[in-house]
Amino acid sequence: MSAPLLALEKVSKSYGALQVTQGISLYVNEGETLGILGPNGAGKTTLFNLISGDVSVDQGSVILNGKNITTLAPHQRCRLGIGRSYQIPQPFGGMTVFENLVTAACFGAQETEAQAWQTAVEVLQQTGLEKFANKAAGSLTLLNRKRLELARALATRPCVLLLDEIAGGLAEHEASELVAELQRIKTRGVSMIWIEHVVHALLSVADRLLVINFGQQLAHGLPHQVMQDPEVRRVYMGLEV
Amino acid sequence: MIELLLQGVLLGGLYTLFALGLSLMFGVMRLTNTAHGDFIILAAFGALWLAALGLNPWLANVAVLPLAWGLGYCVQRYVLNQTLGKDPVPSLVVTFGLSIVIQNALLETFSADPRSIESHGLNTLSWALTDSLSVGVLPILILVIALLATLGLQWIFEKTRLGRAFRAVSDDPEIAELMGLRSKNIYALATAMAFVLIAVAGVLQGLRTTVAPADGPMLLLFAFEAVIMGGMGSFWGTLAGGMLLGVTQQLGFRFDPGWGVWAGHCVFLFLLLLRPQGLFPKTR
Amino acid sequence: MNHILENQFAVKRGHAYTGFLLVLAGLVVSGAASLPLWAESSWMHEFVQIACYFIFALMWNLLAGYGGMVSIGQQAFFGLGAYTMLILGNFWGVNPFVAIAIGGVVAGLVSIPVSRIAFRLQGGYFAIGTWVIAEVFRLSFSNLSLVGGGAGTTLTALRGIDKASRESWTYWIALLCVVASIAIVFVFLRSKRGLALLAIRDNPIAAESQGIAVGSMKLAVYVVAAFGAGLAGALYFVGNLRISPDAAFSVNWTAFAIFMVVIGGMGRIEGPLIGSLVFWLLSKFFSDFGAWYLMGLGALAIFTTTYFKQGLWGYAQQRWGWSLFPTQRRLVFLAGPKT
Amino acid sequence: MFPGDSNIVLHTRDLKAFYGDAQALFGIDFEIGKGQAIAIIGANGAGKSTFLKALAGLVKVQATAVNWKGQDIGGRLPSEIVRLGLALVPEGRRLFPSLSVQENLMMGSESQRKGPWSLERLFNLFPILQEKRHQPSTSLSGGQQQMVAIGRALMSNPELLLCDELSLGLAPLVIREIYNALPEITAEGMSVVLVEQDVSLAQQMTQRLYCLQEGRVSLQGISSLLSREQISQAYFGQ
Repeated sequence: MSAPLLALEKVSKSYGALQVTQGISLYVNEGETLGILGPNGAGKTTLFNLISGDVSVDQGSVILNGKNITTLAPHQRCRLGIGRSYQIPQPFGGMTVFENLVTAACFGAQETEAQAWQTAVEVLQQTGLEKFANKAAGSLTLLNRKRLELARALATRPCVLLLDEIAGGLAEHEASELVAELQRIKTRGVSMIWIEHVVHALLSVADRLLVINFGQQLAHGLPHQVMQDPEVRRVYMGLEV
Repeated sequence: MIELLLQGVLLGGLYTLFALGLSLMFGVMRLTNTAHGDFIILAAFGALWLAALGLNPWLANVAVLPLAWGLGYCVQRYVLNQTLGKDPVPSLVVTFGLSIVIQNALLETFSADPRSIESHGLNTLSWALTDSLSVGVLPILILVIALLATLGLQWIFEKTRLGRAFRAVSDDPEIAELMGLRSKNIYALATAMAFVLIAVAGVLQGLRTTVAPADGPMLLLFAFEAVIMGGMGSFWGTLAGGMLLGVTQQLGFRFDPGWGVWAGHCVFLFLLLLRPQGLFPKTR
Repeated sequence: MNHILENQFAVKRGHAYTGFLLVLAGLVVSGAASLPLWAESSWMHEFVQIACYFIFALMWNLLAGYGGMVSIGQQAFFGLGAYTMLILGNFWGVNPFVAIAIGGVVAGLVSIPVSRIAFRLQGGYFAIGTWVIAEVFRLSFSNLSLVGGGAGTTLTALRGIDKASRESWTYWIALLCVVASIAIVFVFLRSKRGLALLAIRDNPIAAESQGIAVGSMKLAVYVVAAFGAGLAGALYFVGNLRISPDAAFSVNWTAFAIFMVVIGGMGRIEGPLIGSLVFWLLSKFFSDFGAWYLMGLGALAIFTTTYFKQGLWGYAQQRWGWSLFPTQRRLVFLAGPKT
Repeated sequence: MFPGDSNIVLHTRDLKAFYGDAQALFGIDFEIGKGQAIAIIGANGAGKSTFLKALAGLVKVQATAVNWKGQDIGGRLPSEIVRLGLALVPEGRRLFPSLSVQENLMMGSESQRKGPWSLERLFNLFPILQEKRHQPSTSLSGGQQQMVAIGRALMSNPELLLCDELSLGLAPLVIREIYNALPEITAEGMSVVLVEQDVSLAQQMTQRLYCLQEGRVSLQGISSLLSREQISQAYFGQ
């Protein structure tokens, strides 16, 4: 089994007395999708911050394509192929949707302006945002802002896509549309790590599941196995088994 | 060498007084008041103006303090509160505008020539410590007032309900509002208190030497350097920063009168490179 | 996966009237270039003055309006450019008109080490920190006897040229500097660097995570702004001949720049342009009121930034969508989006 | 809603709320009686926290949208609303870092509302806080910080306590310890609204339950009578 595309080894982070992540290890292979589950406040978003470099690790290391990127700045990691999206959308509000994507393509994917236009149009097509191309990103509805988060991360031509609760708060038809889109991305060989609460959406895309609680790994394995684990159902779903 | 250090510490006392008001407004509201130095000069001219109206000079110097409290409260409540927020531009432009208005208003009413507040010989009185070493009474008085002011501010912030409100509003204005505090009033009180300190500094500066309408910016830079070198968020830090600035400038003056202030600026920039968080940063 | 072919979309960069504006601008500049042939010398001198204020304000706006860095110390580079020109002209026999460009370059280069200190501070603290740096420059030159110390000195290098041709050459150089600085800023903002700047201004953390090297981008803007300030400084004292540290490093340069940018409209190229015109008109009619005039400027700046935040051009852009210097990219699908 | 509930203390009518220019709540009708405990559940981003913030005044809403004991309080300042007896335990606790534990608690009494709650009563409700009362609040564990946040809200002697995800990031036994204190808190007739992510906990601790989905009420009813299918249907919208 070749070395994983992205791996975290015993990563820990704490803020004062609050231990947010404790020695978590995970990996994702080429073209694979890793789903991450866990109750609120379990340290999931912090995990993404550690991968993208927005926050620096206390201990442990982040390996991309066998290369240790633990000390690299976020923009370097992005150019190496880590496509970041945020749980609470962070668009460049003063620019149009099209310009958001052109910016990501120019700097994330290191493309020329002409190439970036091409990339931006393709991504607009994929995420169904053509109608909003020239609208200011700040004026989009919540759903379209989430689509823009995904589109912008895609425009950086990542090899690993980090998705943070992108299906949260979506109506049923919107969630299934999103699932279809993610499956198309998957067929193009882009591996993904997806934090999500909408379990049924996650299950239809994820190849493996990792459940985190209280900053530690609780369960890991194939989706249906993990979902049967009583401990997972009790802690995460809260529904009496 | 002792004489030099002593002069430096005494000068540091004055710079501490310049800096405490700025430190208070930094700490509570993260507000950069570029007109800080001009308000110090305004206070000195205020005392002169009251004395000119026939008020007993010492009474005039004291009467400036309540006026400063009122002015500070109103400036914050009706002008500066609108400029607070993440974007530093509005508060910088507004305070910069105030600085221009104050300087030119003083220029118009008092003309450009420097003046000093009548001190009835206090500023020349000196006190012989040892046969070779004598020191001015006024500088000693300034140092004592600076120490008392630092002690007072630290006590208010740590021990009183108002101080607790200052710290809470500085930490998280939204949640302080949730507790029942009205952030706008708390900010105005903080600025009012800062303006009293500004007035004390202005009057003492007027007594000690001369003041002129265009002196404001230089005092702002000294206050700013003391606050940053001392480490933001602690008044003892501001005192330490003031002392360091005073001593550095004295060394510079002793080397060559032209390089005194220059030396102070350079030490500040050098320290900024080595310890941007300052000497006594509050761990927060 | 449907691949959009090149010809199925186009990206529009300007407005319908942009082409017309370009021609108009060409006419205005060539018309202005003919000024020395028929106008009095006082007009030309006045233009050089306002040109320097404008270039300085344009660069301050690039730094604050686009780069999000509010500096009250850009006069450090203004004075540095001026003194570089003076030293090259008086002592090394370099033609002052050439030394203007060198002054700008030197200011740009010096801004790199200076940024290592200045970037330690943020927001309001950066503003006053840069002011301290400017004071260090001012005091250093005041103590430099080579250039006449605090009292200052005069540019002697131009003594050989008669007054008339000196003034017309200075005027032409000023016109060239104005056009060049507008071009530099406009090209900079139209390029993808302009997009990066807007991204950093909107959300620095997100910008960094999408591949933008925020640190080096801010440095690039700081260097360009310093170059422009140095250029304006050298140009001003070629026109003025008399130079002193207090004049070259005066904080009034930044004060007037803030006034022009705030009144004209921050974060737009047209802002400083309109602002400097308004400033020129006000100074023509009111400057003999002296202190009252300056008080009026201060009060107007306070009022504008509190109640009329977007400034004159910002208001025009919001209301009528005007844009003299379009930098936006608009996508147009030619063959209609393929579903 | 529920006939016979005459002593309704708070109700909302068609409550809409915006975050910047994105709409978060699309018309919420809600009511709570004196001494009642009501849970609000829903997926992330469904608008649960926004709803509590709207009640507490942290998010501006129309004046007639929120009615407290017969008085329209929509859009009022938070400092006014806390004086009327509504206290919020905010999401993520948000204690004041530069204040000690006791100072944080004292901040709760800034609204000067008279009532049964005092430092002594809090210290025997949460004994650990007495021991650590002079320590900076940042030096406490997640669970202890949550206790301080609750205590701080109680110090304003509220008639309605709004709790935003008390179990956030806490270990199960710590959550149990905190919720054990609830009966003591609501003993004198204080009403409680619990925004809670743990559905079964929400059902156990409250009489009635609302489920939000995408800023709308997708389900409401008696907590104990609602089946898991109903809840997961309302929770995930399928």
